[in-house]
Amino acid sequence: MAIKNFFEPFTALKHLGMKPHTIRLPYEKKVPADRVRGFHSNDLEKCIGCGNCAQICTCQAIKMVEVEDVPDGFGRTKFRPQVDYGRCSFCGQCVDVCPTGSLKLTDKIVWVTEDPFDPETGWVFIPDNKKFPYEGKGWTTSPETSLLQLERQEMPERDPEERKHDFGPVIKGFTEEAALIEASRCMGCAICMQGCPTGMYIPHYLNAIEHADYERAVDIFFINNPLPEICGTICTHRCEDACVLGIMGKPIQIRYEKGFAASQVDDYRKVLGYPEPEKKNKKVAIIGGGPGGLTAAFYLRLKGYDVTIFEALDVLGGMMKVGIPRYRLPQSVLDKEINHIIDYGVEVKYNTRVGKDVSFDELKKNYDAIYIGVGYHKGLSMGIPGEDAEGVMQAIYFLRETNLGRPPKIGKKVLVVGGGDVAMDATRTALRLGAEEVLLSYRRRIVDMPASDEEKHEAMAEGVKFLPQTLPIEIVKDEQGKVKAVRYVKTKMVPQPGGKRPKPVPIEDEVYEWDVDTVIYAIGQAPDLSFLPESWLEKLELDSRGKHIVVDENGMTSIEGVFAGGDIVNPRADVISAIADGRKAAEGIHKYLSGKE
Amino acid sequence: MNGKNEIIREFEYFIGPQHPGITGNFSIKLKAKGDVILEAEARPGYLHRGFEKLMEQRHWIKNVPMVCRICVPDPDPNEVLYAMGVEELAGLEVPERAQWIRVMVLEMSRIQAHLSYLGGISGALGLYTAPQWMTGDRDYLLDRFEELTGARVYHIYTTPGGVRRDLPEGFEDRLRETLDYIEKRLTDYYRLIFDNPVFQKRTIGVGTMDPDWAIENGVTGPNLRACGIKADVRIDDPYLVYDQIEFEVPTETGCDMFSRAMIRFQEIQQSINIVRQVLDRMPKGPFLNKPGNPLMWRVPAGDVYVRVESSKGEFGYYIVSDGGVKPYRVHVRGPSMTHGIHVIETLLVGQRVADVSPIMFSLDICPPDIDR
Amino acid sequence: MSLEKEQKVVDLIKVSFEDAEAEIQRERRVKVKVAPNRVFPLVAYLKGNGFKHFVAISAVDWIRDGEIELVYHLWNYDEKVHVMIKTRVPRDGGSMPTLKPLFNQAETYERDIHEFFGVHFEGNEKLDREFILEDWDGPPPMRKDFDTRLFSAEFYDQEDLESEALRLKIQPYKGHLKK
Amino acid sequence: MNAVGLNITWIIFMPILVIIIGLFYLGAARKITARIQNRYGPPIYQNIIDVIKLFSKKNPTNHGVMFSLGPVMAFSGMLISLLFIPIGNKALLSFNGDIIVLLYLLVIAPLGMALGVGEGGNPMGTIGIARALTLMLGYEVVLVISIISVILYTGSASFMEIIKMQSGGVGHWFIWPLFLSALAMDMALQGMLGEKPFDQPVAPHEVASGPMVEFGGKYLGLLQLYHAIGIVVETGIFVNLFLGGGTLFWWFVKSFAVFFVALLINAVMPRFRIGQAFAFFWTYPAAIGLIGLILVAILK
Amino acid sequence: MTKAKPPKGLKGWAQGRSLWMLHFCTGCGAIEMPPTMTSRYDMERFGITPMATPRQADLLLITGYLTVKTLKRVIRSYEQMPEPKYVVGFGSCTVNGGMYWDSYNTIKRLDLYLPIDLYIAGCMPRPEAIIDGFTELIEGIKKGKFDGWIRYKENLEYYKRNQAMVMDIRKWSLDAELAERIWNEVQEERRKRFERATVKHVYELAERIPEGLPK
Repeated sequence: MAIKNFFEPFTALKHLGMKPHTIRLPYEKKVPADRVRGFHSNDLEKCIGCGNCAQICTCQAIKMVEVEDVPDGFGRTKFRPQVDYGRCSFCGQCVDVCPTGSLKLTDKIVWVTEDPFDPETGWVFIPDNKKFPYEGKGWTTSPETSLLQLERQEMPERDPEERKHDFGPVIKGFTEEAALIEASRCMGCAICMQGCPTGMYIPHYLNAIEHADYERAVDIFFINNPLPEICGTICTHRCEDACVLGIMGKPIQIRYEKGFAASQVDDYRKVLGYPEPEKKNKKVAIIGGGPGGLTAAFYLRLKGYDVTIFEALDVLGGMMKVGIPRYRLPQSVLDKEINHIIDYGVEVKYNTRVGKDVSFDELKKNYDAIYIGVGYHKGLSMGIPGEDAEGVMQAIYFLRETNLGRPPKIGKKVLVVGGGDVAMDATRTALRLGAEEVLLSYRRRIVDMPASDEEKHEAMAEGVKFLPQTLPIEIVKDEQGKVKAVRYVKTKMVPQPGGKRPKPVPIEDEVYEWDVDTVIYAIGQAPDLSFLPESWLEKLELDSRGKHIVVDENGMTSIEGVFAGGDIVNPRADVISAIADGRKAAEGIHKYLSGKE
Repeated sequence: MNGKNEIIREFEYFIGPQHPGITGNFSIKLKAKGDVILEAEARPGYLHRGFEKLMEQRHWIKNVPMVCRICVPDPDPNEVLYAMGVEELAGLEVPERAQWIRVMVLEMSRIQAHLSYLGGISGALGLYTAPQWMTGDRDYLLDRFEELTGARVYHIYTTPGGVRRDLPEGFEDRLRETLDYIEKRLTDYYRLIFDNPVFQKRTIGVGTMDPDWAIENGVTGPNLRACGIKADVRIDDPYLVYDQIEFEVPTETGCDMFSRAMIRFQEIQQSINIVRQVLDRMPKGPFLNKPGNPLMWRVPAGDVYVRVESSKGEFGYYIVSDGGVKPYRVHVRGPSMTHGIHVIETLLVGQRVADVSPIMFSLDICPPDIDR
Repeated sequence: MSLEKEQKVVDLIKVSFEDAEAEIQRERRVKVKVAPNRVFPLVAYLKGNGFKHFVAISAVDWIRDGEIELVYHLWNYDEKVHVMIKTRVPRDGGSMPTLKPLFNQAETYERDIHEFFGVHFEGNEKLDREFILEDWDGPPPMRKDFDTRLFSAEFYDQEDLESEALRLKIQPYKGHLKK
Repeated sequence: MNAVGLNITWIIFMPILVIIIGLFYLGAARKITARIQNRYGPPIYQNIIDVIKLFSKKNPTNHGVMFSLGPVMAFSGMLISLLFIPIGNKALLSFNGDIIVLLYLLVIAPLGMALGVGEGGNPMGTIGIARALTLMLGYEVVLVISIISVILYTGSASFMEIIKMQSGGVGHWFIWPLFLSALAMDMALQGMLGEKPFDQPVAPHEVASGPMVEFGGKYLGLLQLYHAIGIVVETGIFVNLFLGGGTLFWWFVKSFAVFFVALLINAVMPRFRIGQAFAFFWTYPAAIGLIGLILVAILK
Repeated sequence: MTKAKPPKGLKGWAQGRSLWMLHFCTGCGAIEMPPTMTSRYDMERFGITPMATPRQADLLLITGYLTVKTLKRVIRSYEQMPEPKYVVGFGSCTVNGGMYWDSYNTIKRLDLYLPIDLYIAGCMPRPEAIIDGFTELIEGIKKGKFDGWIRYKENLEYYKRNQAMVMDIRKWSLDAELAERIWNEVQEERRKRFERATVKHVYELAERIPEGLPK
């Protein structure tokens, strides 16, 4: 404690002459940092109302409320988060789980009020762009920082070189571990349920799968889908398109999850344990044993109706059986699920074509209700010269014959025309039947193809040569009347006004030729309603293009007691829509028949 | 008169919770005779929110915004502890970069906590210039925190699996500037506080505790090091990447208030050095290894005790999981639980009334971590 | 990673306490399970063997087993080993001898556990004083059968948004058809 | 008539002037301390606002007659002392021995406080006033020693005479011949003003503003005024004894200079414990004062 | 009886420009008070100074959540403060429970127990927000806008009743008679509430199913 010590503190007095470092708020402003966490702002257009923010909030400050004037539709709801600043702790976790990145915390940090409970100026409000502007700095999310599980478990596939030679399944299926991890990615927002035509309880069964409770999962599947494993293999998975994780990352593979869970249960009937249906003494005829027909049969049977399926072929399953190649949908899966439905006491009349073996009038007379689920089994033709050549065939025919075990003869070089799923199936089936080179001609670009991306990729991987923006104009025959070559023109894409998709226009002077020996048409299918007598057909109301039957909300056509579903009703033309229609019609028939009593 | 104006008499009174000389919301019941304290009884509980209960009600990830509130002046050790415990239970790997960032955050937090501490103890002794300077300078560090984490005090930055955001652009340079500034100011602080004869007179030899007594009574952290015992969780039970960092653990032998303040002062310098090392050596790479879905993530059953060296002493979490989506039990062992109840009750006996508040500040008692 | 010193601690415990189940959890962490009446001698023994730092007592309510687990944490400054001594007492009327004669500050943790879990510690004089809670006449709040959300909703009229927010979006699935 | 009229005006306006200037002193003190602390601080007239506010407060708690009498006693004691201290070369009552009277009057104020605080019954207040009295015991000794040396040096116990003796410029101020006594008195002044390191009575961290703990509203306003006058009077003693008084302006400048020195020490020092403060007064300042006294006695 | 009114004019101006706040850190928001008070933001520019005792204070800051135990002291302190007096609520916790919405030991809505003049949003409010709040408060006081203490006096019974629901008001009220009466009145309701609130919770085996999904 020297005398020096006494004077040392006085060095502090030098600050008397210094400029203070005080920020003279509110006259001076202090600029908040870039990623400061202030009040919320939400881009209401971008927000899809999934409610992840409400679920993550540790303070329960966020509540989803219904809002007018926001876009509604596929993959979104009209609910928007409402934040209560009497709860919020500004942690920003809500931002980190926002799948769209629409929610952010702004750099506005000052809010003083006398009455926080006031509805106008209060602390409970729906954050939008107006109160705190969305633009500017703040706490935002990105795929790296998001708490969502954006990475998915890739479904293992067989090597393309190996798989293209046989009809064994392409996918290897999930291991249990991968399936559980994949299922655990679900945030439970239920947006996917909107995507599903039949409205399956997706978050619910994913949750059951995540707990490895497959029996409960199956229980949930059968609420509105009696063919879960088939769907779990070949569904067009609109749910995955709607999945919120798909916005920033990869969606959950809901389809395979379902397939996996269903495959873990061998005996559905035992697991489901549905009670024996009571006898109702009402008969329902179902024309066509496809997915729609089977679904309708299943739910009608559960309700106690006597159901008879009239199937033109000697197998059940419709397009699932004859349209989809076995490498995509194994026979064992089909057998398991169809047999399960038949087991409930559904009567099936094989090889019975309505209109030929039994007349429609007869059915109308003998049965209380009829469900038509005949599907699209008639292929369309292009109408170009040389179509009568040998070696030109319809993809529908080609696939059907292959699936029924009598594959038609094809040459070494095969041209498939079309860009849909059927075209993909045809190319890949042709590969498996021994074609050395398979070409695929499509008049638009590859991105415009209606086939699903994964089928396109798989086909490409297997060596199918894609020829986009080409249009066959003539099939050249050789002396024996066989296909020798196909002459085609290149097309160009002409943009269309009004946001319509661009139209392909042939470029007249670019005419070339491919040397092929087989041509398969896969440019579309049409219903074959020839089984209906003229008198009935007149009564049947069709839509403006004449392709689809119009049904009401119960699935009933304009003819009383006749219901319809599947491809002939809806334009989506996939299994899950058929199932949805079948389920709807079953409900409708039940309602119709109960009402008649 | 009923003896009211007698100067020497026994009386009981409360210091706190509403009293300027108390570190937070806390109170001590004193029984004094004249100016000498005969008996002290700490009364915590004014800040009890039932954290441990609340954490059992929330998912693993949802607890991240909660834990930092357990110790208000030095929140980051809580976040890191919770994350470390959960990671150990779940077997979650933390990316290298995240570990270095965590060290940086912890040390930045230590600097700011020590700055408030020095301000606090000087303020308790009436040297109001010191808190004004230090709290003001600490604010520059809080600005850096704001840039890094988005908030000034409750950073909510460390999350199981890493940290929530990477360093912003240009952050390292600005942090270096701030550190240089604080380092420069340390001389001023030393001259104002530690060279001050009155400060020395007030603190040297006051509030002493015996080293052996200190160990047996659960004194930890800087308070223990002020008794000449070189005990530091960063070295004894290394976590994160502290075993790769060179730093000294200062010790003092005075065992009194002065030593305790001095230790903190020296640790500020050490922490500045550590942060600089981190800035130099931090590897590039990912900063977050995402844990599972926040609503579904289940941590395998088990229990774990993790500890870090906070600015106040050893902070520990005992976390139990039963394999569910929520913790089964989290027990928070704050350093103030011992410092704030038992140690202060013992230290105060025989001291003057005037020294109550400085002793309390010198132990760096943080009431929220007693109450939880 | 060698676990020699941890093994030494395990051996040390095994020598004198045959009934104790000691295991190495990981580096620098040793777990011991003993009967409640053996805790005091074990802690005293360990204190004599360098475990000078009494870290804390944690309590865990294992409601399914009807027991409360008490975990005594000890730390050795020389060996740098942390020992967790676990013991279980019944939930109803559970009682433990106090550790105050060994470590003064154990008293604080015991008061804490007494208040929040309702475990009685024999010999702790300050047990009856109010510690953190004041005028609390409900059940010990950290026990698993005390529902803080219910308490908050009923006693402070606080709404629980969690269920409501989600009810708006998901129509609940009710194990349909099954009887 | 003229002189009487002037006196009456002086009696009315001087306390007001002193109060306002004292409040400005306090405001300036806050401002200066703030600058040392790296900030701007409140406006210089802040203390005037504070006093207005305190007097506009309603129904402050009352603990009894003595409680309300305490501040009044303190304030009036201080007010009366204004009669005896020359401000700007003008004192209302000037006679040989007025220094001694002033010293007694300065004691009244703390005693008045003590009575009021005793009624308040808050232990903090009791401790605070005990400290104040103890501290007073400390600095009064030094103060008295210094004043005795001045009286010894001049042979007069009247402020006006002492001021007169110092007239004639800076060189004639007693601070030069009586440097040691001035130094000792300045140290005592630090205690009288209640500036650190001698602000134990009101230490917020220890006794929660000590004697004032129970006073609020108008009582506190009165105490603020008492404090404001106190500063002027206490620095005034030093100005009159050692810095040669001066015209009204210069008198206040000098008095503020004395206050300023105290402020600077206040800004960089923590406070002593009360025992240490007491011991301090009875060692260094007392020793310096005594040496000064002895030197005066020898040299005279 | 004429209705009491907050002061205006010179009195109001002085009261606005010289706010002495009670030095009482009730919750975690208090950690942002030192920066606001000290050199970086310097609250003293507005004449706001911390005061050690409620007798001298005009302004009570509720810095965040209040546990029941603190609420008692806060009410006692508030009642000791001389009029006019103002209360500012800091952060989310004072409005609707904030982060501790499900805690058994914190009150959720402060305005049930004390009249709040102004709320500052944030968790916790940053110094910028606090200073903005204070400038707003000062302006309001100058205009005689805030009348919390008058509301408290006029609705004393309402406030006391609410207070009595969560705490024993007898020890912590200045008006002992009123407290005794109200305490006796609410006993029955309070007991019922408490019984409802402490119904034994059946602890499920493991809460594995996320909320919102069917169990």
